[in-house]
Amino acid sequence: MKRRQIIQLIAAKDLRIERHSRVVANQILPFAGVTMVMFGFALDSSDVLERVAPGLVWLATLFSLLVLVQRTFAIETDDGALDALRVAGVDPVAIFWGKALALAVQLAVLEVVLLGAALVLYGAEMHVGGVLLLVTTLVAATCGLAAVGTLYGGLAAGFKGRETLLPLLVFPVVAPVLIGATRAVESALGTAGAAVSEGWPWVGLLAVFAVAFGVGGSLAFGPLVDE
Amino acid sequence: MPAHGTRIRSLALGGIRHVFSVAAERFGELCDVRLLPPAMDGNPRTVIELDDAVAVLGGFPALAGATLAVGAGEIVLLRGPNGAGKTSLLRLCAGLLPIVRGSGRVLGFDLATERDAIRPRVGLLGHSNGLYADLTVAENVGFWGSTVGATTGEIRAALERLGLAGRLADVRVRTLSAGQRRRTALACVVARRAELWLLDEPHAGLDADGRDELDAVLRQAAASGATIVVASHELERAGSLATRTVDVVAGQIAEQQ
Amino acid sequence: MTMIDQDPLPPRASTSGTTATRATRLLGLATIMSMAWLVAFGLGFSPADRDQEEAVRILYVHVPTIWIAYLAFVVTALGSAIYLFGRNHSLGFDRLAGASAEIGVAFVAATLVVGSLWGRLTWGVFWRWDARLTTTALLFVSYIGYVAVRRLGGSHHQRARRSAVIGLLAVLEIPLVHWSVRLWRSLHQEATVLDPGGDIDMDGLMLFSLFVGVVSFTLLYVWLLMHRTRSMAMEDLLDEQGLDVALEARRAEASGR
Amino acid sequence: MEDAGFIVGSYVVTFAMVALVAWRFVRHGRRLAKQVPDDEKYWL
Repeated sequence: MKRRQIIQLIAAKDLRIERHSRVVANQILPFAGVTMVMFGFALDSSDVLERVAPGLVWLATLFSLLVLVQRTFAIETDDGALDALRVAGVDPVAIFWGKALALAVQLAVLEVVLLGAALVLYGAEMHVGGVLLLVTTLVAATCGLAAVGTLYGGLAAGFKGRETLLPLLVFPVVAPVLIGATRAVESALGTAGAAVSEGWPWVGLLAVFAVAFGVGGSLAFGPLVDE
Repeated sequence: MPAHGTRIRSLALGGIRHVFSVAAERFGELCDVRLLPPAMDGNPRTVIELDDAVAVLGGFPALAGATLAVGAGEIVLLRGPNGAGKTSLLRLCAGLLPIVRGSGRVLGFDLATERDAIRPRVGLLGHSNGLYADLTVAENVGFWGSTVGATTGEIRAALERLGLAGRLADVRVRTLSAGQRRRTALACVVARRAELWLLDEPHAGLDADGRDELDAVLRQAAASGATIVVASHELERAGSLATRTVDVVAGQIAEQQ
Repeated sequence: MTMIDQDPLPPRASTSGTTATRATRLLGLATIMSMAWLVAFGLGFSPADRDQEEAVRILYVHVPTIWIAYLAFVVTALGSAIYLFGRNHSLGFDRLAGASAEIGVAFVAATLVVGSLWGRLTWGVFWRWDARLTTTALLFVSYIGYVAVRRLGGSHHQRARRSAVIGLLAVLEIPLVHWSVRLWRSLHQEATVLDPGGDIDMDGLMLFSLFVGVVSFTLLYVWLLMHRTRSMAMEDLLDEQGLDVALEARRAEASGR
Repeated sequence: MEDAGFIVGSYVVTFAMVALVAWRFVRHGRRLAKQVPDDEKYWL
């Protein structure tokens, strides 16, 4: 079986499980939405909210990323499927990319919902010039977050303390994405007079981050998951 | 849920298919049609060879020097109390548990260095079945079969072999009984064309005819060249199935009959 | 039945009750002497700086701490790489990486505290979103994560492999974090008059004090590393011996039946 | 010279950390060394 086929197989399996169980749609998306509302309570003044809307979108994304990653590995460890995948000698790089792909798809949906919520709740405006920058930022950030989430999720998957270990490991690593994505989206939305052209260096950073942790993830996932 | 009318039709279809599959199975046995891949070039070589193997589980020597040899086509029963090391022995042979001292070869591959080569050829059915609760039986078996590129025909054959081709095929694993899950996990092993079956308490949770059916499948798999190692408590039931019985005590192999 | 009465481990003398040797005692002495010099010069003999007057004295301690923190993490990364990609996967390098990381975490903590004290004097504020300071803070959290991962259990080689991967990933993260924070801070163009680090032009006695500081802390680092790696070697040994004792006990249990 | 408090404070903080880490390592080493026979200590 070529690696590409196994990657598609595993990604399709994850997405089909989501279609059957609807956990992301019924639990994680509402959680992300309510987080945005809670941010609204905390910051209460509307012009502050409008100014920090991009930052809040990506903060809510990071919190949801943790819950998503725990879910995507819970389905594997509930009945020892990850163990079984390793027993079956399925290539760990394919497992990494398969799960990262499925995670990226779910994360992308989540980000679009959060962005919509920000436009509605926080009164942030979209203007046409920034759309291309916005889309590339979303894609680059999603790839980076999916790679890091799958990698550290795999490490914490087999161990008791994983609920507390995952945030500790993931947050310092995704700091550049939080900074980069927020600044890029600020430029895209033109918040506080940021010009669209200022956003592109940040997209460069996000792209380098995604490539670095994509490669790093492929190499590191096997040893991390192995018994 | 499909409308009421279609349910009756799918049940009928399932029934007919079941009759055909039973007939196919009888016919298969008559002219010895191999439903499983032919064993590796047929010579009775040893599939498992352990020499004083030690394996550690979190600092505790689950295996404290096990020596064992299993030939192709054999059905070996591992007998022993809980915690004697039966499960660790199976996980060691499956290439999951690293060997700490001593040496061993499974399917001709060295346990210390070539663990990865062993894994695709082994079907380990441990306490957990390795299934996805939210997927249906057919989807689970299909997924595991596709990891080795099995055709839909092979996957359907695996389902039929375990009596899962009928109504059960489209049921979520979450709603299955323990016995049905066990049969689904076995179907996944068949779909993955595994040559060495390492089964940990496969009879647990099955009712009487469920066990007979399982024994039939195991005997047929062994006849088709698979080597089976069963760890079990039920002495009388599994005894009749196994070609050889091995006692595991405190992480070591005691006497063998 | 003689197995049970005999003491499982032959009683061998353990005369030297410490990880110290003549070498470490000499090194320790040298460290203490050079530290005394550092304090004498840092607080006493060296002149005040033109711009920040007395505050420069903090740097004689602060800069060496930063230097050791980053040196420790480089050693951790090197140890991890050598363990992972080395031929014989020797656990010695894994222990070196672990010991160095533990030392590094302690020094980064000191760096952050002393850095904020120094910031209070020179910038008038305890914390500044400065690229170097922020990167150091994130590094602190990453290596606390690394140390937490080391305690996850499993066999020594599993621990070593897992920690090595996390150690190397943490290094991969440093440039990314530093680049993103610097790019971010460049948006707010307030001039950074004084960077915490040797960017200030020092000469004569001040430079000498700084040099004594770096030397003494490097000696200290090596001293700490030697002691810690020896303790960790003994920890693994006791795990291993625990294994022998347990092995003996299991074998006794088996033969005793 | 209210800076003196900060300056001396920095030295105290740093050397306190150094002393704490050094003492913990040596004490831990001493406790382990009692249980390990001499011929297994690679540094002797």
